[in-house]
Amino acid sequence: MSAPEPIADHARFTPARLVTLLLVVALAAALGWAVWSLPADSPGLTGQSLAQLPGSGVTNPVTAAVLNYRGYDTLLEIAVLLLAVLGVWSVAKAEPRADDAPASPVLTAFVRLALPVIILVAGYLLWIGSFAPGGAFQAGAVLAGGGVVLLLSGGGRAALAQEGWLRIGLVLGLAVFIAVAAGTMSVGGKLLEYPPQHAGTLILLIESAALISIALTLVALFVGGRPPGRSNRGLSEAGERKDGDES
Amino acid sequence: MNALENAFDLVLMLALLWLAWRALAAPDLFKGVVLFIAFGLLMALAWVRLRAPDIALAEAAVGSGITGALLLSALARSRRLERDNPPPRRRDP
Amino acid sequence: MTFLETAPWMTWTVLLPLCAGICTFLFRRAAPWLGVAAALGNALAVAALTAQVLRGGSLRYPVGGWGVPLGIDLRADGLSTLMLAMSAVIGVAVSVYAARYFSDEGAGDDLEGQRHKRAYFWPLWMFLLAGLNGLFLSADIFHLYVTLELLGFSAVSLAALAGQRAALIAAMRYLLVSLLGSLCFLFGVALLYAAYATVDVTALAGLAKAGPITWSALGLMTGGLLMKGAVFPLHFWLPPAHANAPAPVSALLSALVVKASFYILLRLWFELFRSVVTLPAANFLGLLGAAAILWGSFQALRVRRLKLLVAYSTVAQLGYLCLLFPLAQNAGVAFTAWSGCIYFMLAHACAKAAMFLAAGNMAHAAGHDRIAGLDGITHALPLSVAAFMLAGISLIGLPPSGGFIAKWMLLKAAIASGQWGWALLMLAGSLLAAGYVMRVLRHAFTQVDTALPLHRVPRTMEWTAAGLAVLAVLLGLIAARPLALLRIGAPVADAAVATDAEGPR
Amino acid sequence: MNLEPALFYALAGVGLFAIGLHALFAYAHLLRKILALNVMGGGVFLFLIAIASRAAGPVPDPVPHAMVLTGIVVSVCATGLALALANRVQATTGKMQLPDEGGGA
Repeated sequence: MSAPEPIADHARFTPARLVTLLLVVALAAALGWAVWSLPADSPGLTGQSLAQLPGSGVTNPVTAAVLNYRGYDTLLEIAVLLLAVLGVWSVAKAEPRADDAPASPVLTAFVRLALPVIILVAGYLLWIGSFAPGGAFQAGAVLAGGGVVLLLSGGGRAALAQEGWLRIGLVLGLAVFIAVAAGTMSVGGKLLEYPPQHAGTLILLIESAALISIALTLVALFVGGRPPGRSNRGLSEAGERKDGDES
Repeated sequence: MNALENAFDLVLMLALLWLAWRALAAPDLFKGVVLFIAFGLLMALAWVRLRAPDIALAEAAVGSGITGALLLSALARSRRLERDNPPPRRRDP
Repeated sequence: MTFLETAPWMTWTVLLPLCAGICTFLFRRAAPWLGVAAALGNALAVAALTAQVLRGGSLRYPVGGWGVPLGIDLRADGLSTLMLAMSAVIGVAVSVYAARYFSDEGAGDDLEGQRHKRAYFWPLWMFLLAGLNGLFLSADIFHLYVTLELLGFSAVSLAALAGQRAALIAAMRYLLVSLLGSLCFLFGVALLYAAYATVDVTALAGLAKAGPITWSALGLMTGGLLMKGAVFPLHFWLPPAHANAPAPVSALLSALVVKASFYILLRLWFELFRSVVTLPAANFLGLLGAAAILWGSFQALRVRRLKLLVAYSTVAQLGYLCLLFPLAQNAGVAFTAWSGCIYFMLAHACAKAAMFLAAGNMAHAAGHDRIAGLDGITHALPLSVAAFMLAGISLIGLPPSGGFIAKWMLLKAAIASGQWGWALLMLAGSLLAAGYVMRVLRHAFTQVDTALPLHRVPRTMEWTAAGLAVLAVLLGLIAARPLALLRIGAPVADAAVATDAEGPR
Repeated sequence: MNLEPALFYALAGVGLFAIGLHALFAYAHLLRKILALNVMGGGVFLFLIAIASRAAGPVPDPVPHAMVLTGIVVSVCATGLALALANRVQATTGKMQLPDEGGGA
C-alpha cells in the first residue's frame, strides 16, 4: 500500500512554508496565552443544568442538553446530516461494485452473527441514553458500523437499491423532529417546549427516528455517491461539459 | 496515585500531539489514516479521563470509527482512480 | 387576525424551508412547484414577522421555554428582519427563475444533466434558505455556528452543481475555506464560553472585557468570517465558485450567502465585542475593504468572462461594507454609516442577483459568456440587457437607485467626520464600477449585421431579472420605510436621538 | 479532579488546532487537508471538553458536551462531503489536489 505519491507534499522546505509555520506558531502562542489566563474557577452551567434536570424528561444531563435545553441545535444538526447526503449525492454517483470478488464465507458468517448483536447494542445505547452515557448519535454510529461491515461483506446492496425507502429513512429523523417541534407550538408552548409529563416519551420518539436516519446517513456517506437508481441512470457524472474558458 | 494520574494525563497529551503530527506528516496516506484512527481512539480515552463518557463514546464510534471508514474508502477509491488513469474520467458501462 | 399578530412567525421561517427541503427531496417531480410555493410561503411568514416587529419592537423568543443561558434564544430586531426580508424577496425571484432555468426546455442537449441539477437544486436551496433564516434570527453564537455549517454545506453543494471541472475545483476550495472559517469561529465560541459561561450575544455583550481571551476570540471569529465572507485578501475562492455555478445559484451565493457572514461580523463588532474593539483594528478592516474595492474592480475590468466579471464585482462591493468599521468609530456619524452599510447590503443583494440572472440569460442565449462575444445581444434580449443596466446603475451608485442612497449615507458619514480618504475611495470605486458595467453594455449595444444564432430565453427568466433590477432602483425611492425598520433595536445609537440610545437591555 | 490537568488538556487542544492549521496550509493533497481539518476540529473539541471538566459542580458541565456532540456529527458530515468532492476533483483532473494552489482566479 505504499505507492509513490504523485503529489509533492514532502518535496522541500520552502520559504512560504516557513512563513506559514511562523504564523501558526504565533497564533498558537496567542491562544495558549488565552488559555493560560482562563479564570481559575470556571463558572460553567452545571448548576443550572442540574437544577432543571427534573423537568427535562431524562436524567442524563448530557442528553438533557442535547435534546432539550439545546434541542434546537440538534434539530438543525439532523438537517445537516440530511444535507450532507444530499450534497454527496449531488456531486457523485456510487460506484458499481460488481467486479469485486464475493466476500469470504468467513466474513459473511461473521456478519450474520454480529449483525443481530450490533442491532441489540444500538437499541440498548439508544434506550440507556436517557439516564446513562449513550443516545441516538452513539447508537446510530454503532448501527452504521454494522451497515458498513454488511456492505463490505457483499450484503445490503439490495436494500440500498430501494431508493424510495432509503429516502424516506433518511428524512425520517428530521421529519419527526419537525413534527414534534410544530406539535409543541400547537399545544400552546414554545418551539420544542415539551410538556414535562411527556418530555421523556417525546425525546425517545425523536431519538428513535433520528437513530434510523443517522445510521442510514452515515452508511450513505460511506457509499459516497447517489444510488444508481432508475431516475439517475445514464447520468455520466453530472454534465462533463466545458463552460467557456477558465480565466 | 495522583502523581500517577498526572503522569498518565501528560503521556496521553503528548501521544495525542505526536499522533496528530505523524498522521498528517506521514508520507504514506494509508498510514496517515490509520494513525488518525488511533488518534481518535486516544482522544476518546482523553475524554473518559475528563469525565465525558457520552462524548468519548461518540468520538470512538463517529469521530474515529465512521470517519476512519470514510477516509479509508475514499483513499481506496482514489487509488482505483489512479490505477485506472490515464483515462481521466470513468465511463458508464 | 389575532393569529397573524401573535403566531411565532420566527420559528416558521426556519421550519417551513426545512419541511420544503424534505418534500422536494422526496417528491422530485413536484419539486419546482413545491420550491416556489415554499419561497412564497416564506415571504408571507417574513411579512407577518415584519409587521410584528414594526408593531411591537424587537422580539425575543426562548426556544424550548428555557431562556438564556441554558437555552437558545431567537431574536428579531430591525436588522435581522431586514435581512430576512432581503432573503425572502430574492428567494422568490430566484425560485421563479430557477423553475424555468432548470426545466426540460432549458436543457439543450443534456437532458439527463438538467434533470440531475433540478433534482438537487431544490432541496439544497431550501436548506440554504433555512440556514439563512436560522442565522439571521439566532441570538446564540453556538447556534450561529450550526447555521453557518448548514449554509456552507448547501452553498458548496450548489456551487458544485454544474459538475464541470472548474465548478468542482471551485467548490472544493470553497468547502475547505468554509470549514476552516467555521472551525475558527467555533474556537472563538469555545473561548467565550470558557470565560463567560454563556453563548448568548446580548449576555456576552454585557460581560465581555478586554483581555487575552476576548481578543483571541475576536481575532479568530473575525478571521473565520472574513474568510467565509470573501473579504480581500481572503476572497480568492469566491470568483471561480460564483462564476462557474448555474445562474440562479450564482445569484443566491453572491446576493445572500456572503452577506450572512458579514451579518455575523456586524453582530460581533457592534454588539458582542462593542467594548473591546479598537480604532486600529477597525481601520485595518477598512483598509482591507479599500483593497477589495480596488482589486475587485480592476479584476472586473480585466477578465474576459461575463459571470467572472460579475463575481469580481461582488468582491469589490463587499469592500464597501468593510468601510463601516472605521466610519462607525466616530460616534457622531456611526448611525448614518450603519444605516448606509445595511442599505448597501440590501441594494447590492437586489442588484447583484438581477445582474447574475441577466448574465445567465445572456450566457443561455449565446451558449457562452465571453464578453467579447456578446455583440448585439440587445436585439435578442432587450429586457435582460435593461436589467443588467439598471442593476449596474445601482452598483455604480447613480441616483435614484438604492445603491445611491446607501453610498450617499456612507459618504455623508465619511465627510461629516472628516475621513476624506474613505470618501475619495468610494468615489473612485464608483468610477471603476461604471467602467466594468460599461464594458459589458458597450458590447451588448454594438450593432451587428448578421444576427447570431441564439437560444430562446423563456420570458419568465427575463422578467424576474428585470423585476429584481427595478427593485434595486426602487429601493432608492422607498428608502424611508426600510430605514425606519432598521432603527428598531439598532445596536448603534443615533447621535441625533441620543435619548433612546442603547435599546432595551 | 484538580485543575491543572484540565488546563493542560485545553493547551493540548490549542496545540492540535495549530498542528492541523499548519498541515492544512503546508500540504497539497486533498486527503491530507481533510485530515488536517479533522485534527483541528479535534483540538477545538478537546478544548471544550477540558473546560467542561473544570466547571464547578458534582459533574462536568453538560452544555459544552452537547456542543461537542453536535460538532462531531457536523465534522463527520463535512468529511463525507469533502471526500466525495475530492474524489470527483481527482476524477476530472487526474490528481487529488487543487490546481495552482491559493492562486487568484
